Amino acid sequence: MLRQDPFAFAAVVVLVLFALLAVLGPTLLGDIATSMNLRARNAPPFELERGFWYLLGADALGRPILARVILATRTTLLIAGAAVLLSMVVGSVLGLIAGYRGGFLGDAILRLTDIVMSFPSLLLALVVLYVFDPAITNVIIVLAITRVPIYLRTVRAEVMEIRSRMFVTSARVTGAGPVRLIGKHILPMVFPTIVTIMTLDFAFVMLAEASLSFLGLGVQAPNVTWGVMVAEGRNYLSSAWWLSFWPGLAIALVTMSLNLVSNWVRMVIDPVQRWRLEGKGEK
Amino acid sequence: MNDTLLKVSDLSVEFRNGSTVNKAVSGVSWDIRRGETLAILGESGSGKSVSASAIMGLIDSPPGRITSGRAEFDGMDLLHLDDAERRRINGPRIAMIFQDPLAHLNPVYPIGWQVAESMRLHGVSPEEARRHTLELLERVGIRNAKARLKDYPHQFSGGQRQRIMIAMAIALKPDLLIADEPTTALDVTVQAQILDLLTELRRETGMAVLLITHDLGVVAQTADRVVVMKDGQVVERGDVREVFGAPAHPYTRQLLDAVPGKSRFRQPEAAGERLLEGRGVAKFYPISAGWFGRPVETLKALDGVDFDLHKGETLGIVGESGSGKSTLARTVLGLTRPTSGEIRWRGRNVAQMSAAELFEMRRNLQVVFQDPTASLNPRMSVAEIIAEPWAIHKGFLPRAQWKDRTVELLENVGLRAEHAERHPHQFSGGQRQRIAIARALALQPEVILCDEAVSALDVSVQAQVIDLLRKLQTQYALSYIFIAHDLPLVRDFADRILVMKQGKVVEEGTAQEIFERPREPYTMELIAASPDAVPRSESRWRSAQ
Amino acid sequence: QDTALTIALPAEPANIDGCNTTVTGIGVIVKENIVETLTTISPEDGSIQPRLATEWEDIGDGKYRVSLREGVTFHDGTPFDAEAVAFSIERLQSQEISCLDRTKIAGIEITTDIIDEHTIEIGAAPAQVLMPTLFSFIGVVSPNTPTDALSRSPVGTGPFAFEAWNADGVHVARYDGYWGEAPQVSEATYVFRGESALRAAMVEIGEADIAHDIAPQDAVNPDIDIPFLNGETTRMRIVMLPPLDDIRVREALNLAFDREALLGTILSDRAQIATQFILPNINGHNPDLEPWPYDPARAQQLLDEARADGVPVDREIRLVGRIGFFPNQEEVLQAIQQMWAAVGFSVRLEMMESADWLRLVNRPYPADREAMLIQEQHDNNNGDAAFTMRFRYHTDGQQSEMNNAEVDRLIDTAEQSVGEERTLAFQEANRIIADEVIPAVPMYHMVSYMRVGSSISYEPNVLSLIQLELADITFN
Amino acid sequence: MARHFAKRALWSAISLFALVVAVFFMSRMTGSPADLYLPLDAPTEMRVQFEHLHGFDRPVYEQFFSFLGDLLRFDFGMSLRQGLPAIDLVLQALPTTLLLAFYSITIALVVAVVTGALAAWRPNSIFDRIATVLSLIGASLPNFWVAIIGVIVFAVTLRWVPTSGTGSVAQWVLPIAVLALRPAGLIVQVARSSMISVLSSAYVKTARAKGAPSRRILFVHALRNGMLPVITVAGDQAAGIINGAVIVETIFGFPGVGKLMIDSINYRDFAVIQAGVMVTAIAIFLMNVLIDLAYLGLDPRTREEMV
Ligand SMILES: Nc1ncnc2c1ncn2[C@@H]1O[C@H](COP(=O)(O)OP(=O)(O)OP(=O)(O)O)[C@@H](O)[C@H]1O
Ligand SMILES: Nc1ncnc2c1ncn2[C@@H]1O[C@H](COP(=O)(O)OP(=O)(O)OP(=O)(O)O)[C@@H](O)[C@H]1O
Ligand SMILES: [Mg+2]
Ligand SMILES: [Mg+2]
Repeated sequence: MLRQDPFAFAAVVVLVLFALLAVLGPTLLGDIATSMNLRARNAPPFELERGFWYLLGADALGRPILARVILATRTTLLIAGAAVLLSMVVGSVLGLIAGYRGGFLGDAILRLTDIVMSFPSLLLALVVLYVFDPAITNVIIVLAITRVPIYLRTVRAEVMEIRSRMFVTSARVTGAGPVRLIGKHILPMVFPTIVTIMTLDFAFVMLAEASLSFLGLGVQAPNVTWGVMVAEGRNYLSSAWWLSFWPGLAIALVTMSLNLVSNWVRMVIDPVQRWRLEGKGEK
Repeated sequence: MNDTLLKVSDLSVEFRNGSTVNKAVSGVSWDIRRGETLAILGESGSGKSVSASAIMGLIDSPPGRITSGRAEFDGMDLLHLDDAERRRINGPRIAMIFQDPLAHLNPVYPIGWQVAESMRLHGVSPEEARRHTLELLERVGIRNAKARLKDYPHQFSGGQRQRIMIAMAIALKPDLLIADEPTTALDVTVQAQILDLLTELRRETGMAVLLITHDLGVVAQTADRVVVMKDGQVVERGDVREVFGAPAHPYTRQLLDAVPGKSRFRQPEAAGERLLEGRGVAKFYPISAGWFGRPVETLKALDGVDFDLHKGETLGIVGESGSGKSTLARTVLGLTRPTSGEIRWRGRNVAQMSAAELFEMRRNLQVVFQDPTASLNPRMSVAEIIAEPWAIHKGFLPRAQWKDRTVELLENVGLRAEHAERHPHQFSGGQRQRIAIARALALQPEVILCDEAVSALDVSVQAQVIDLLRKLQTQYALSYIFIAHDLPLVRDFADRILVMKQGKVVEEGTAQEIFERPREPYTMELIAASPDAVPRSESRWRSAQ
Repeated sequence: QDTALTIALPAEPANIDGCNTTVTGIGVIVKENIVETLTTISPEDGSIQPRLATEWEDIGDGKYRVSLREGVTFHDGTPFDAEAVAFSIERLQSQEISCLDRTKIAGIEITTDIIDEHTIEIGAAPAQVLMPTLFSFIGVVSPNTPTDALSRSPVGTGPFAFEAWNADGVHVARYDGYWGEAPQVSEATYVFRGESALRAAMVEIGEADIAHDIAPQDAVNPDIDIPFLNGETTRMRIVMLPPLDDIRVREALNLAFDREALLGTILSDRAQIATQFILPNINGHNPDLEPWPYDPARAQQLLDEARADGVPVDREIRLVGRIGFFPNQEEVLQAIQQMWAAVGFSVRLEMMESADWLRLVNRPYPADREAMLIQEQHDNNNGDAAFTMRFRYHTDGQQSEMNNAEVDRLIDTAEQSVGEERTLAFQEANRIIADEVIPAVPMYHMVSYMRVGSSISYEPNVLSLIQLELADITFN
Repeated sequence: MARHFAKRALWSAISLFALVVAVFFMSRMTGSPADLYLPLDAPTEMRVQFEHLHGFDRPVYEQFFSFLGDLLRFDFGMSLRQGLPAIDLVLQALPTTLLLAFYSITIALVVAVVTGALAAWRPNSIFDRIATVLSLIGASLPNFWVAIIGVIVFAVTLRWVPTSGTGSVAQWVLPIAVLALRPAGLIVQVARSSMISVLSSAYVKTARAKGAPSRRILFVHALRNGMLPVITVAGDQAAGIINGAVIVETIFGFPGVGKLMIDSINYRDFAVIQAGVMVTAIAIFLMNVLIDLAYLGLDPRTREEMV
């Protein structure tokens, strides 16, 4: 079925490629990505005389961007993936509870998100920075906390609507407990929205992480992420666009691939939509 | 023939589902003349709704595909219209009443708006549309129509929704009205009212009606000609009286034989253990004036209902649409809390049960809801849907047997093993209802609550299902609460009957008492309004030929 | 001719009070434009010039008799006199508001004695050798200025009067009653834009006339982008704990750092390699000190020697940078980190938020502070080394890592002397620090760029980062 | 319904209080303002005097109670940095921010919902693919990038709009466009996803049977049913702008709350942080009430829950 959607197929290929880079990249690269060469400072892309690694140009310290993008893959995907998953799980669970149970607990949860939504994230980051040691896990936690409300609120809203549908009632009458009602009947209906938000949040989290790095909370040199690379390129936007362009492109590519794959998955798991993928092959 | 309004020839529709192709309609031809009523009778799942959808241009394509045929209407081929032409036809020239009224009404718009829209779309002014909407709703028998214009679909009973759909369809006085089971959800008095209305419109405007139904009584009383379908094909056609009088095809004969209302009354045996009882059950809905207004009025959906259900008996509940039958069912199931009164299961008040007791009750009290489409999870396959009760009540049936048992249940309700892997949206209305029945049977409960459980089935399948229910009843001493408006059916199947009107029980008795010696005028009215499956030329609903 | 200017600054100041004139963002707007000081420091040689004070005389006992300029009025019409000076000095020292200029006279109590309308005696306890320099920190504001709050609408005697401060920025207009020569600029608007590239663009397309402090990579047009030594010096302070307590290791750090390599690449080629923490125009700067040569081989050798002696040179050393000192800062640090790695140091770079960083640099130091390098930046634009030396190098200096009796003695002596003696003592202290103690890795005297629109001319100088006199601007 | 909102208000008051308490104590965990506020070379005595002047030398709980006391009079104290009443500073900056949020979210909503709905009409069509790619790019571009490139292209090269500033309408164009981009990208996807399911509902068929034109089916019949997640996401994005359009505010010189808050947090200007959080929280709470009202307006079935 995957091959019937060339876009989704391409997206999977891209994701697999990035996954491979994340696993193998840092070992394969050695110090290519970290050794500077001030003579190649801001070297433009597509000039091959400096060698293959300089294909995408060099950064302000003359380090090859291609190598750095590869080097950054692992940390980037690790942080963004963990933060997105964490916020999704926490947000969805709380949203399910708030939407399904309603009542006092639901209200309490909802107001808690109001608090999180209005709490300045910079302040949160600083508190973490002061109270704990800077560690990647802290970055993930800060990022996750700030993203929880979006999942929570969407999930809650959808659950409230789905909860009142007849087939849920019908399962309830058969004796289904909350776990089954949620897991079998409600979650699958909310899932598409969650996935859509997740894939979109991926990009956001990657960029937000950069601002924490600048506070001293995130990754520190020589370790690097795409977000940090984009942010470092900021000062050179008018003179050397490629510094932030390539890592930005990587972020966009991953986001887009995730989204295409998730669109595809959503169609596959939705029996009403599945034909869209099936019909194609025969034409 | 000059007065042929629509001529369908060699229509074939198929659905693709992965690698399998499902021929829903194959090579069907018929025609309908101006002003006449053509009935399409047929087995549930025989392609009646699909052929109607094809004419309306509503087949989702893909997965559906019209593989052959023409539908000539006014010199046009309805199967090959462009969007603009289609819009000019749909609504003012050909209108449709859908089979499943809840799903087909938009949940977020007030019903008044939805009815008016069908006029506004075709150039009627807002005030005119508003005025006419009110008139239409009154005409289809929505009580207190003016106040309810701003209500939403979920606030209406099944029959009321059906009537709203009808109001919407006849708003523009179309040349052809395609009515897909228009009266299935209606009680006989309202059914009579609706049929009167359609007749009247037909006289006024010369509207032709394509009536898709399995209610032989309705066909007998209203149709001029009839087309009988089975397995996607037309098996018989002709004048109603001829077909009903001398059916040629075995299927038609089978249908006519299966017409209920002819068997002997059931004689209630000595009352067994009392399983369920209701005492003074009442449910009031506030009708508020606006978002912030105080409730101005209360709608008494149930108003002090008492009932008992004993082991092994069938309690029939009849009554006009909106009389509170479904509300009573929901209350019994513990889905809505009664405003006052109580429901007891084996002497325990349902409202005060512990979770474990409730779970035990639910194991033994299953339900088939009125609205089959909505009650099936669209993402689950039929196999999953039917197996769900076993997954919930672990230990009832070992997993290894699920598959066989599912197939068995499907066959019991007249479906086939291959249907297990399909999803609800791939079925006809009647088929979905049977899936719901199969699910209710899965646990072999003590009580099954059937809210119009067989109303969407053709009489032969209906008879098959009823037979099954009866068999189970004798085997396991099952009890049923059987909500229906099809009086002959209730007459055949119920031991005792409650007659409801406006939230109150107006009469109660054994089937025989109710049907042979009705005391209340309302009951008499109901019985009288029930159409007879023998076509008579003097039927007030038939068009004057 | 339209002689209104728009000046784009990097950040909006919190206030523009006349007692905060030494603060970067505020001084640029206020100092000598709106509020004038008693004396000013010449950007060329650091000498003290008269401004509102015309003459001053040391009358002993820490007191100076100061003659004030006559015929001067404040923008609100109040005449400028000894009262006003006394008022301003009192307000500067008030406990009710935190005047930042007071840090320049910290630990000193200043008293005033009005002699007549245009003569005042100003005393300091303890007595100050650099009294005329201190006068340059005293901005004189109208006696109508509130004494319990910092002002956002300063009233002074300068050539420009404050007009308004709103969402568009700060507006000033030429003051017709100014005592001196009327400037060419008729009015000026200060706007605040955080993005260097955007400030530069504003001048390019004529939305602004001066873009202050733009990053080297945005300074692409030599005709309008003018580099200037901005008075800031940057270095890395060494916390002298093992292994950095070994002088060979500190030497190695200095030798392994190729200072030339960063010039003209990451940093402007106009930046100067620093030998000490003060600029050459400051009294006490030692011109004989040589920059560290780049000699990685020697560095390696020193390290090996130290290692052989059991110094834990392979221990990881933190290099702590504070966010936001200068453009491209993190790149500079990364580059240096790499150079050190090349000779065998293991240095971990950490960029810190200000408050976090401050915990490491100010006494009392945290007990668990380990050996580390702390990047610092310092500007002494007050003409004399005194504003640097005790604080950083004396045993009881608040940010000192040193404990050297000779340096302590030299600083004590210098602070009490004048003239050549003072200069020599400071110079000698700086020599010892640079050659014998090596408490730091000196880096650069920094350069800023100012983009000046082609319709005007302005020559930026060492003070331009904190003081930009509109009166110096002329039209082409 | 009225009771619902009364309850809601009570809850909000409680959480507002919790928020204020959290902010009070948490902000004080991030170091002393004295270090940041005073110049680097400020001597110890000056620090001590500074802390005394502003009461930071008192025990934290004491500070807290006097803060609470003042709060009852809606007095947040004076800004350390600017010497003005904190609340005034915040209220001064608020309109700019609210306007930015309102315009950008409104524009994003309109553009994105239309695009998302059209994309859902024929999933995987060319239009859908293009819309998807563009919206994802929009959602993954960092604000500063768009802002600076926007200035370079539209202000410097094309000279269509001024680079920055708040005076004229033209000056609002770029900031609003930049702020709208990410929400728009997100909403396109969310709208598309929810519209795809809605469009296969039975009532969409009814509309077709009535002869409703595609446009009407899409935007009248289906859209309202698909708006629930859209509104939630839009609300989240609006909240994001209300308490942190820092980058846009800084780059374009818009003196809004985001910039004020960042400066205040960087300088540990507690009074302003406190006032800012309170005011933005109230704005966000009110917005959430609006969102709930929108749910009610959009889906009548949710109304029952609230009565
Ligand atoms: N949620 C609700 N809000 C307001 N009124 C309601 C609600 N649900 C049901 N009603 C009203 O209660 C009455 C009884 O409805 P109910 O569904 O029980 O009728 P019914 O007897 O099952 O009719 P039918 O045969 O048409 O299904 C109707 O008038 C209906 O409009
Ligand atoms: N989307 C679909 N995909 C696959 N099969 C379908 C789909 N829709 C309908 N069918 C099949 O087409 C056949 C005809 O369905 P149709 O709805 O026309 O039946 P019907 O005659 O109206 O029956 P009923 O009286 O039960 O409503 C059925 O066998 C059904 O399973
Ligand atoms: Mg059908
Ligand atoms: Mg009902």
